[in-house]
Amino acid sequence: MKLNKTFGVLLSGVLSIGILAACSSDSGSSSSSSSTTPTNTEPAEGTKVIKIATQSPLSGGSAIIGEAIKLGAQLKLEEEQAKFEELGYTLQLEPYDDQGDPKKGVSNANLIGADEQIYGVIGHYNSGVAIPSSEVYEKYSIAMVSPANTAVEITERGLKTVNRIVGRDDFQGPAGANYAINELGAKKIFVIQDKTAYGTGLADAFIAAAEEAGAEIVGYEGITIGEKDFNGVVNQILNKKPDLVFFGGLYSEGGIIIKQARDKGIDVPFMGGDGMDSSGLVDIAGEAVKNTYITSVAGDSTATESGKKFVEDYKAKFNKDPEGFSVYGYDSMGVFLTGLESAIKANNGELPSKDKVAEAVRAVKDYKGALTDVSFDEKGDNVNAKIFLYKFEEASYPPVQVGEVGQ
Amino acid sequence: MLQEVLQSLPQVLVDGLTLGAVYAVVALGYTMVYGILQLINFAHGEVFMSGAFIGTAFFILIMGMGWAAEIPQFILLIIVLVLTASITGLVGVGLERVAYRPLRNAPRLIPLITAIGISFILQDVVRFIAELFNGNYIVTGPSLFSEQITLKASSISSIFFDARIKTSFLIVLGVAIVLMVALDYFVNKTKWGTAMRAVALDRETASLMSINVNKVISITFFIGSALGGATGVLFAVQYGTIDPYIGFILGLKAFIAAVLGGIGNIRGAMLGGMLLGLMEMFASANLSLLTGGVFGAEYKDVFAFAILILVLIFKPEGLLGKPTAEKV
Amino acid sequence: MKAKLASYFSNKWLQVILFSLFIIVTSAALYFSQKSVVSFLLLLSSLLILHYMSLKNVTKWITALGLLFILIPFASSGGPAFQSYMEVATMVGIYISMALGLNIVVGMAGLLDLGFVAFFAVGAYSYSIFATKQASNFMPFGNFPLGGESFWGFLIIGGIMAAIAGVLIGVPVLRVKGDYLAIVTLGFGEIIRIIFNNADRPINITNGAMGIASVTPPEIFGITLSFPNQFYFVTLFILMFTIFAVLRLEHSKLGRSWKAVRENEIAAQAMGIPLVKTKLLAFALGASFSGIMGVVFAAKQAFIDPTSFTLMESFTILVMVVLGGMGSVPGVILGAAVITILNLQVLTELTNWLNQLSLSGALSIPDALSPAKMQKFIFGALLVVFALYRPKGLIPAKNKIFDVKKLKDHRPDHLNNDTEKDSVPIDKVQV
Amino acid sequence: MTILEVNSLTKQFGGLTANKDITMTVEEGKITAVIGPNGAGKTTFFNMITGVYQPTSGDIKLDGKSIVGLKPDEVAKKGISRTFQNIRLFGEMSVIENVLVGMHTHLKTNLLGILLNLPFTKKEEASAEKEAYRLLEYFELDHLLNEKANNLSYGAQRKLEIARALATKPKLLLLDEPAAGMNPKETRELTEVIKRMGQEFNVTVILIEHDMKLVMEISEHIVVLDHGEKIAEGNPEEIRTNPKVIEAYLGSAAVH
Repeated sequence: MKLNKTFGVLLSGVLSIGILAACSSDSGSSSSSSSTTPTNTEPAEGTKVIKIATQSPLSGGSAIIGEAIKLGAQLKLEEEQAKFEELGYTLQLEPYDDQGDPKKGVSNANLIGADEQIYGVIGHYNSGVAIPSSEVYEKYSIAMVSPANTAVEITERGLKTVNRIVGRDDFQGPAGANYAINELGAKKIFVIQDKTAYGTGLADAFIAAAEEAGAEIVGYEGITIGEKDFNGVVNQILNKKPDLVFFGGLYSEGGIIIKQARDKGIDVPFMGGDGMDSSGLVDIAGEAVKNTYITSVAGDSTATESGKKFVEDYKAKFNKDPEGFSVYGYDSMGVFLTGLESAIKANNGELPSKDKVAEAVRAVKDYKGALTDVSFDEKGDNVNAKIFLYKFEEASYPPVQVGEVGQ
Repeated sequence: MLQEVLQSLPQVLVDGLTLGAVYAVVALGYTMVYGILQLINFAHGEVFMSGAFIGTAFFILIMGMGWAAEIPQFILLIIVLVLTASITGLVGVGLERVAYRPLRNAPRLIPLITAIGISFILQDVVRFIAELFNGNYIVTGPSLFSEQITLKASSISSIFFDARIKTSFLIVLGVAIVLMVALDYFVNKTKWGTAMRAVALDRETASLMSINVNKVISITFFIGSALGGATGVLFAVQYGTIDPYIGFILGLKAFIAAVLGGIGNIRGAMLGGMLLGLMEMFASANLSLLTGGVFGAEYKDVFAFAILILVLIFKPEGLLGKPTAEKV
Repeated sequence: MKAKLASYFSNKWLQVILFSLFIIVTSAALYFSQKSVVSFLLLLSSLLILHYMSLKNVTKWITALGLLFILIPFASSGGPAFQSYMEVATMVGIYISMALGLNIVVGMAGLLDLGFVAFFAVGAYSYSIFATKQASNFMPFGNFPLGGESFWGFLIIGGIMAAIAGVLIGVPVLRVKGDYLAIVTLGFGEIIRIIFNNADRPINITNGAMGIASVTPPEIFGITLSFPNQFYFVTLFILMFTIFAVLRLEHSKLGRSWKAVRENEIAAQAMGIPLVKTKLLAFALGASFSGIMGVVFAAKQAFIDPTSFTLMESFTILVMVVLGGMGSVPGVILGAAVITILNLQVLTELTNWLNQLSLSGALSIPDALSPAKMQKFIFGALLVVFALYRPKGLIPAKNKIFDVKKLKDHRPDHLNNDTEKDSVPIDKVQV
Repeated sequence: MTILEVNSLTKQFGGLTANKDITMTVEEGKITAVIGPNGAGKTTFFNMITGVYQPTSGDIKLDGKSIVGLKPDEVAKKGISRTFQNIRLFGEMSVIENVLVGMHTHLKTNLLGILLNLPFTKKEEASAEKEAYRLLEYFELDHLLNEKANNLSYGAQRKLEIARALATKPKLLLLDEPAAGMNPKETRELTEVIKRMGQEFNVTVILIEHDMKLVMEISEHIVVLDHGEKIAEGNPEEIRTNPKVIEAYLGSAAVH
């Protein structure tokens, strides 16, 4: 008796849960038939939907940057919507949150791959997530344009679909090292990294270049992300008396290290990579941020006319200042859409296959973005990628550009 | 090598004491609850974290009011400490009511699981409140007590370097010591303190002696959580930047400190906290130096957990605790 | 009315007919409307319904195997979403197996282990290191990476490595009692992760935080396995073995010893059960299930790094066990499935949906409240609610029901070494 | 024949001496009672014999071999089983499973046998189950076999604990206040069971009990402890009239 009641309850329970879940599932991956999804991008009669996904950490420690990438991409997509509407296509953005977690990234990648209408991905932020996820994109021939991944490994695996518009670690690291040694005259350098894939990669590239340029690495130390007390490492810096401290890691730890070091009277310059390129650095470190240099793959958006326009549009649309990576999200989307457009045209206006789109994206040459020009080489690296050097002269964001290194 | 270790010693001691003071006061909360309920209140680290956020919110709020800028910083700190401690104290009492009291006779695994659940909930609630108001859950409070004092260690012996101290360090240490002494007095010299010790020894007999056990447990939670919250404020003052995830690992470390000192023993918790803070700071400053770069500062957590395991195996009653045998 | 309805449901044939109908409808829905996650979930839930049906165990098992091996892969193969369903199903399988392992430790032996993911990591690393060039950094001989066929051997090696890790951790940890055990295991879990994260110096064993990329995919009869649907079957086979083993253990001498230790250590010891050995066996066996799945996970991801093995993972597995019902095999399977699907599919889809809504301006939800970020909150709430109101989980553990008839038949000739069986009739004591 | 020999056994907890210099022997097949006022150290004495506590000094010999230093489970395997003053059943397990756990020392199967469900394991398990059922029948618990031990009445729990202890097929069975909390009828029944059990299961019984009627009725030998020391020993009649015992129980005023 009891068993059978359970059976009945279960059946009805499962059904009702199913109906509840229906709303969520349909919309997430829905086809054009879904009339339950109230979007203003509802396809007009006779147009075909092309979706572009973003994958970046929308939650967790890097959420600010992940959000910035997403918003940048969103802005570009909305600008281009009208143009594609004329070609007979409706563009839709599909933001995914990879949480900075490789498992989540791969699982999302499979969802993306399963969606026939998704032709491209703008992402990721963490290289550790991008590497396994891109293996999945490759299987489904979905073109990926990375706005932020600098790890060497990303494009070294010979995948047809993987492209990036930013410089590599083995380009960024040396750029920083050369500046530190030649411009700042650093001879003894203390290197700290946050023991993540990003921090290790950057710090190792920096060390290799710095040693080659003749500097001495007087200390090399790892920290634990999420902590707030880095006095132990700061004390080591005190002991070693370097002329420069390099930190491979993100702004959340970098800011605290800078602050605690300045409190201890360490007034030598600090240097970091693009992970420190965030307004959060200034919030955390406050006045202590002065005399900090960062190398970033992200340039000053206001340097060009199109860049200025981007900043204004971004502020108007989202009611906040763009972060360093916002413009890269914007340009990545631009590159992808350029590739998409040429693939459609090559196919006489018909919907091309995903293979063809990926090929067309790889073939993009001399794209003029809001910040960077993009031409991909055979690996998918941007030959026009530049590394920019900034200095925090005041406790304000963005910092002042002090240099620019091309390939 | 030894010379380098010695040079930085004064500074390491100062930093270690700061961290140790934080561990010590948080450890008190664990030790009090464990003493009375034999329960590891996993959520205690989160109460500490909430305290840090509530305190920072108060600082921002009060300093945002024009006239408040006139208040001396020290008075401001005391106001915020009292306010925050009261709130987190009540949070602690509520926590016990909702999550632990109904489970007092359940198998021991169950309250431990609720405690983990509660700490997740607190983390996420604080996160989204912070994100709603701040746009980012990493929050940096106003900078207070940032004057620098130089401790002339080099005048004692030329081996040492001078140590730099932020005024906040003295404040943290001072307040922590006042809190600990006050608690020690409360537990050992007052009526409620006696009742608390009675309940800790034997709950049933205590209730026969007309002690209101539930009330005593509530008070214990209130005091423990108030201390935790107050430490959160001190932490925010000392380190400036906080996020919703600071409580978990710090809570664990404080628990290790409590075990090290002898769980259930208030003075033990203080000693354990200070010791752990010092050892950890020493390890992170010197580990890579002493091992020639093979093990770096990132192993300092391994170090802390190793201490816990060694203590539990070889001296489970801790440094100041008394051994007990299980009744068969 | 109610009674009548209930009696309808108690009819076995009616149940079978309803059930078949349900399966046919859901699989057809899944096959033809490719994107219907709902029908996929409903089809999976048919296994749960099957669990509650009044059929013979053998029949249930055969039906379940048929569903899992044939119908589910077939029904979801109707469209391009196939691989993503298979990916989710594979992850579900991996987590179920891990949860079953933890269930031995927490549910049966009553030892709260908060560092369980460490064993998963041990399994994953033992394959990844040897299936990439990584091993040549410290192995003086051998040709690395090993070929894809070695995967099958590594399933066993991974299991054994994890079991060894379980014993190594267990020996010091088990001297610690009760609540302390939770903290110490948590500490060990973190220690193992920190070591994996730092073992790139002085000898590069794990490649540290950079992780190990391009892990050789498994190979069988010359076929390289790289798609989720292929891993689905690999996982399913291992899972079936795991479930089979766990069910065997549950009602055996060993399972009873674990439960006895959980219920009362002192009494268990007085009954001749060696505490340390019994607990270590629980640790080792639970760990080995996790280690085997670690190998599968590494091969499936083709890339592993320490961020996949954080404390949060250990807690996730614990939530699965608590939600399903500590000590209950069907419960834990359900718990693991629910949480994995919630994490990987439902929360993601829900977030996408809300994003669509806010992009279109239909409603505005602050980003702080997006469901994908609420994972911890949801886990916390589940833990608290279940601990308070349903401490035995969704499907509570049941004791084996003994059949009196079987026990009465063929009595043994003598009881104990009773020599006076003839003179003293052993019957009920009359008072 | 002597089955258990205790030689000047002493146990100290810190400064407190719980047992002091206890020497006694237990004859095989006889029922021996250990009595004494509360706090006399009776349970401590049991705990030392079963290996829960290690004695501070002294020796315990079972069948002439010392068992000091063995862990409780090793002691159990040597043939000493026990019940507990505060009942310690496996509460969430069924009644028959409780008894089956008692039989574990005699089950020879191993991990491989269990995982592969070898015929040997199957057979062993089936016969153990039948044996367990017979024990339950003996204690009139057979109708409760699938109940959870926690759901049993107090008296039934006491009986189940004895049944579980007997399942280990001990030479020596230690009963710690078996009649505590039972009503007179249950006590009477229990008295009968203990009396017959010794013979039928070929087991020597030592019991701690406060119910003097029960003690006097069934024991053949009585040892009296007070303040951790043995103050008297003898058959029921001798103990009943021993002034030292009366003093211990009723205070010195009663004698003088």
